[in-house]
Amino acid sequence: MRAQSADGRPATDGLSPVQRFERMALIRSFELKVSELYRDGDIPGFVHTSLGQEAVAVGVCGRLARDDYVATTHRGHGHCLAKGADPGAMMAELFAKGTGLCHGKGGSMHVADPGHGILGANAIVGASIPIAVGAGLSSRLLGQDRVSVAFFGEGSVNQGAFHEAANLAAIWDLPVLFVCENNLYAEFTDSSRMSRVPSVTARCAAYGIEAHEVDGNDVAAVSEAVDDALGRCRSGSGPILLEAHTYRWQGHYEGDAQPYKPEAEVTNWKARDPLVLERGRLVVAGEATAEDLDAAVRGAEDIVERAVSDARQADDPDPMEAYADVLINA
Amino acid sequence: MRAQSADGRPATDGLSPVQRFERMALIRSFELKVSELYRDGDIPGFVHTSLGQEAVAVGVCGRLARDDYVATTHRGHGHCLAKGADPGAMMAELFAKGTGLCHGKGGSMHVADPGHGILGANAIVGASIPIAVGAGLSSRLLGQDRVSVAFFGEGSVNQGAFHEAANLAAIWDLPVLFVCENNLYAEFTDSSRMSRVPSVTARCAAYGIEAHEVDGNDVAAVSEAVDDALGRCRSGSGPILLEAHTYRWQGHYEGDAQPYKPEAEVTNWKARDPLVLERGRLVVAGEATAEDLDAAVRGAEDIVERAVSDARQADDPDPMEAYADVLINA
Amino acid sequence: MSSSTPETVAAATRYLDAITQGLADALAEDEHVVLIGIDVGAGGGIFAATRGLHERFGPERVLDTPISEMGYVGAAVGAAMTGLRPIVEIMFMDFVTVCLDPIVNQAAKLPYMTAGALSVPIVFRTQTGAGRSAGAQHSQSLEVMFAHVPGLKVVMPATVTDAHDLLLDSVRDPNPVLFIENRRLYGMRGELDQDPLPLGRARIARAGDEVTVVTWGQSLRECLAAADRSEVSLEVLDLRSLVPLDIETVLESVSRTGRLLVVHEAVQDFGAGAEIAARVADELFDELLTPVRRLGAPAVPMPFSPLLERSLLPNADAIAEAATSLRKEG
Amino acid sequence: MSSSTPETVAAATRYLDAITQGLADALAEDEHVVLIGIDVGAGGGIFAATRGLHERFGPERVLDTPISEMGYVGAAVGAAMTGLRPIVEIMFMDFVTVCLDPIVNQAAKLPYMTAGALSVPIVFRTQTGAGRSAGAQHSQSLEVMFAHVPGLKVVMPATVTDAHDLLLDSVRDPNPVLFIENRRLYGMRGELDQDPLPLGRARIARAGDEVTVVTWGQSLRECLAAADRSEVSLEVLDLRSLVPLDIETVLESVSRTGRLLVVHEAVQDFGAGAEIAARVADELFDELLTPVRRLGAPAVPMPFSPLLERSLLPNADAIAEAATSLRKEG
Ligand SMILES: Cc1ncc(C[n+]2csc(CCOP(=O)(O)OP(=O)(O)O)c2C)c(N)n1
Ligand SMILES: Cc1ncc(C[n+]2csc(CCOP(=O)(O)OP(=O)(O)O)c2C)c(N)n1
Ligand SMILES: [Mg+2]
Ligand SMILES: [Mg+2]
Repeated sequence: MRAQSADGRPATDGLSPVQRFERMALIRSFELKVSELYRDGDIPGFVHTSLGQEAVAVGVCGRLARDDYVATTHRGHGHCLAKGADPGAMMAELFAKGTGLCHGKGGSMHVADPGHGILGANAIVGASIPIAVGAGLSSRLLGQDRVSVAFFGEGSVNQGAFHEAANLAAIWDLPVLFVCENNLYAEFTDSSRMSRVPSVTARCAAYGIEAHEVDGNDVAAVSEAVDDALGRCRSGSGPILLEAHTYRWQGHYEGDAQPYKPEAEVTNWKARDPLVLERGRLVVAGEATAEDLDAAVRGAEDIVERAVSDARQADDPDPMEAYADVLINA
Repeated sequence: MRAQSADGRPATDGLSPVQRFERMALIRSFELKVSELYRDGDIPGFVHTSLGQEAVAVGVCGRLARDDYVATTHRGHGHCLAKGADPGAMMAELFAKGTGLCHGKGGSMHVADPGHGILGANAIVGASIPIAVGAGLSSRLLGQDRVSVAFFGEGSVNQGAFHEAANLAAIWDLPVLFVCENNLYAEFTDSSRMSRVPSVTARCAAYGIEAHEVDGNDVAAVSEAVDDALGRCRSGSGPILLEAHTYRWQGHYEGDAQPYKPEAEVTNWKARDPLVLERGRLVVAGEATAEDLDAAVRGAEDIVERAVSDARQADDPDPMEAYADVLINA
Repeated sequence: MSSSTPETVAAATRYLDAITQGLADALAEDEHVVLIGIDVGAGGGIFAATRGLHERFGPERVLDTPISEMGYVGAAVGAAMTGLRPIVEIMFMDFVTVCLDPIVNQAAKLPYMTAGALSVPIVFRTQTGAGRSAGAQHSQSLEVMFAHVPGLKVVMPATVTDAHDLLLDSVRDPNPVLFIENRRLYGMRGELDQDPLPLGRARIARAGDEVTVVTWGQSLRECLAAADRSEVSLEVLDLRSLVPLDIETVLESVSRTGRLLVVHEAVQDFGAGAEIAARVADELFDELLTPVRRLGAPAVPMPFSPLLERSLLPNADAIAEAATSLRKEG
Repeated sequence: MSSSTPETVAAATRYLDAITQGLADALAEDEHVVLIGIDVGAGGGIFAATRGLHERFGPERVLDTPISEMGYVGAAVGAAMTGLRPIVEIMFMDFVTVCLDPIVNQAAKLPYMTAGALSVPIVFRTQTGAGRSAGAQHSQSLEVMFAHVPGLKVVMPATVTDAHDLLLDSVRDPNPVLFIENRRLYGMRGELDQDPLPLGRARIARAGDEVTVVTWGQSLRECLAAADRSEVSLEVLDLRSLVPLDIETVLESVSRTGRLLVVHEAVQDFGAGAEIAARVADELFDELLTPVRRLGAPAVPMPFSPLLERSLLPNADAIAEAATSLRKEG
């Protein structure tokens, strides 16, 4: 019944190339809409979008099974959608509605969906990395073959949490896939100024962790690298790191005017739009027609429109939700 | 008036080979006596001795000027003595007397002597590393040419504090000398099990920090490596790390029976006693006679005996000391 | 002792052995329970609390870690989110300063932020205990920091049976629990109850009718000693946990005695005693015969000197004196 | 404004501008002052608090750091020990969980542990402020954690002039100071005093004679609003700092009014309000007409939903109601 991936792992959620395109289109639509809604004051709190980085989320999560784990950061919408979170429930969460994935108590920086293996976005830089390692520990000790993926930015590599967690995963040979999205910036800072060794791949040698660079704007390349890595992770040889080179189109948070970015840099990276690249590849390879893909984009837009209108109409959380889930009754 | 070291730095405290031997003998006597006193209940609290590691302390501190900084760990007696702290005031501190370096308020894990640039031992593994980096920052920003030395064990390299501080010193090009005493163990644990990359030198590549290994039981070799490194540190090219291979003779703390150590390992390392090695070198090279060195050892023992008898007779701290130095009057 | 516990424990068990037994029982009764910490494995723990467990349950259940508290405590939280029930050791309570995030920002908040979709059944096991010249960085009782953070239980066993029973209860609890032992009590002997009092209930350790004394941790012994020698009749309550706070038992007692003294080893200013004092002074405003008094350590770091340290800790004499003076006041 | 300050600040200054001005004044008056933090430099700070300072004082005085709080806060402590007077920024108060050690175990204790041989003149500058849907990990007021630790001053400016004056006082203070801004106040306008009240003194923000209301931080505004609308006459005290605690001013006021309400944004349970309530209930036992009441947030993490969040924060209505009920009680 279930599709099998190269390494024999059931991969119900393993996406075909066209499905990957659809998923990227969904993230693109979702994030564009969120940006607009935030500007208009419809979404409260802090919001960090992943526009421009869609191929990493889909390239990675498109190869995972539903019960593989993902732990992510403040910039986690794309990862959650790619891993299968319901766009409606996610949008409702961003609107702080009772129908949201977390009943409006988490918000953009804390969306989680354990039913899809999503252990949550996280607002503390670096904090989700040890959490992902812990999920890998569970998988190993419970004799499961789940892989645990930690998504994080290149800026968080300078946190002690990365250092300690990477080392731990290595000595315990845990099935952890570290995915570093190197989008060049951490907030307003050019990350290459913050280490003498800007290559995260190179820094992995300190942990004895095999690391590879990949074009993070090429979803097929990411998928392939991930497939390769997953097999090894599951075989018990320990963690692997992928450094995906990509670019953050928007400001660090919505509202950041990004005066610190050179114009040419923005232009060059936008010219390598991961959706445009993949569209080209699919059409040239004959895997889809331009019409199919246009339909996919419209389909994604429809899903997002529906998510927004549902979220708008949804009820606020019950006032008693404020007091629930602090301590579970023993 | 002042002696000049190779790099033109005034080095009043630069020790001659015979002085180095004297200083090592002082540390040896001091630590042996402390171990005995602790066993007999004369010294309270936790005590970690540096027996077997004397050549690192003296090889490094013997090349520093009085105003260069040193920050160290729970195992800091040797570093403090080597840097010039008064053995009497140190012993009195271990006895918790009012005449102690810290008036009996610090103890073995917190001896400090800012007058000799000693920023303190520290009971939190890893914590002194950022402190040393901060002293290097002061030196650079205040236009001084002081070097700041961070002593730490190989076990603390797995702490986030090391990772963050090393990276910071590197990007800020600070005059910091990281001295990792690799004595194979962190408490009861063989440190090589706690990283896939047990070489601390190799791990430094992640920070772009030049690193060298040195025989930590050979005081002349350590001195030479330090001389080399200090010149570069002071020139503005940033931090350097020395990994000194050495061995902890005693248990992690006094009272630890060390069942975890293979007997042959202990025997082999004790055969490379840093004092015996240096004695041989000095005599062969004609830099000192056996009699000179015996006299040096007796001199050291006398100093330690006096330190102990003074400490025994010294007054307890004034009871009001308990309330002093919490907040300074503004 | 819990009925589900197969092992029997000799009469007049030491507090430390009761901990070991509690750990063994927890490991034996639920295969999802794992121990994680520095030297908890082959080394048996620096206080020997985990001695024998590594041999009995194997290295997959009892895991040694590098000196990487942020990493391994964070990983333990991730493991608790995904099916394991970790007991993770923070060797000294003072070391929470290097791993506060996984406790305070992750474990305490994830169930709430995810509206209950995630739970974090974990025990953070640590110990404190001033009075042994461990110095300012190894002597702190920081329980108020955690009692103040919603989403955590805070347990402080003061008796031999509680060392065992509350530990088992904590492991079985579906919430994150900070379990704070006191190393001054490790050698204390006592009996294990056949019918343990559940977590969340205070215990009347000594019945009396003139002054209620509320305490927890090692101060219980001092309070009982004070009760022994005082002419005033003291009712001594062992709180056992700060969260949940069994304020009912406290109010019931004070409404009988009309007087309350709160005693703890932690610094008095802004300590946990203030909450109890404030609650009782509010709720029993009309019943109180005298003001609620507190006795904690003064606002100074713990000095190394045994003499100075002793002068700062609330002892039986000071407690008896405070009780007598309360009795005289009204 | 301080007489030694050359700059003048326009009337009706914003709280945020008063901070910037305070930083500029501190940098201008003492060349040992440096700013250190994430994006405090060229980026001007994520709230623009440091805007223009990098340009004006240069990169040697205003230092951008990697995302390495443990490293750079620790380094700032080391710098403070060796001649600099750093103002180090912790972007959100919630992030103290990744850098508590240098604050609590190092800066707070080193002067004491060294019997005053070392001093640590440093300002830890941070901000808090619930009420903007920042989520549970970006909304905490954790001041009690620091007020409880001997050796730290804890300052919480609630007015525009204090944002400037207390900041300058903090920088000039020879002790480590935790300076906690409130981002909800950043846009608030007010005047700068010609003759600032020194650090350590509470301010009578509104005179009254029926109920004393003690508060700090953003709650001051709510308390003043409550005073405006209440038929009861409220005397509102702005505490300004928790350490030093100006209990005299509080006692003086309550001995006049006979009633006390303590209000803060932090969680009520085990919060700083408990200390004030306990002190006053003890010292004014015979004068109090009614029990001391507290109004803080309930023991839940802050939810994302603006609606839920609003329902948890003490507001003017709740304060007025509590005051009225106190007035009615006696
Ligand atoms: C411990 C901590 N420090 C600082 C921050 C503020 N912060 C949020 S995101 C961010 C930059 C992260 O950069 P990177 O890891 O490269 O991720 P990206 O934003 O580029 O996806 C910073 C500094 C935080 N949330 N947590
Ligand atoms: C943060 C922290 N974690 C754990 C400890 C307990 N501890 C004290 S020394 C030590 C081992 C240190 O090993 P290493 O760095 O190799 O130094 P060595 O003792 O060999 O000199 C440990 C784990 C501590 N003091 N601080
Ligand atoms: Mg980035
Ligand atoms: Mg070692």
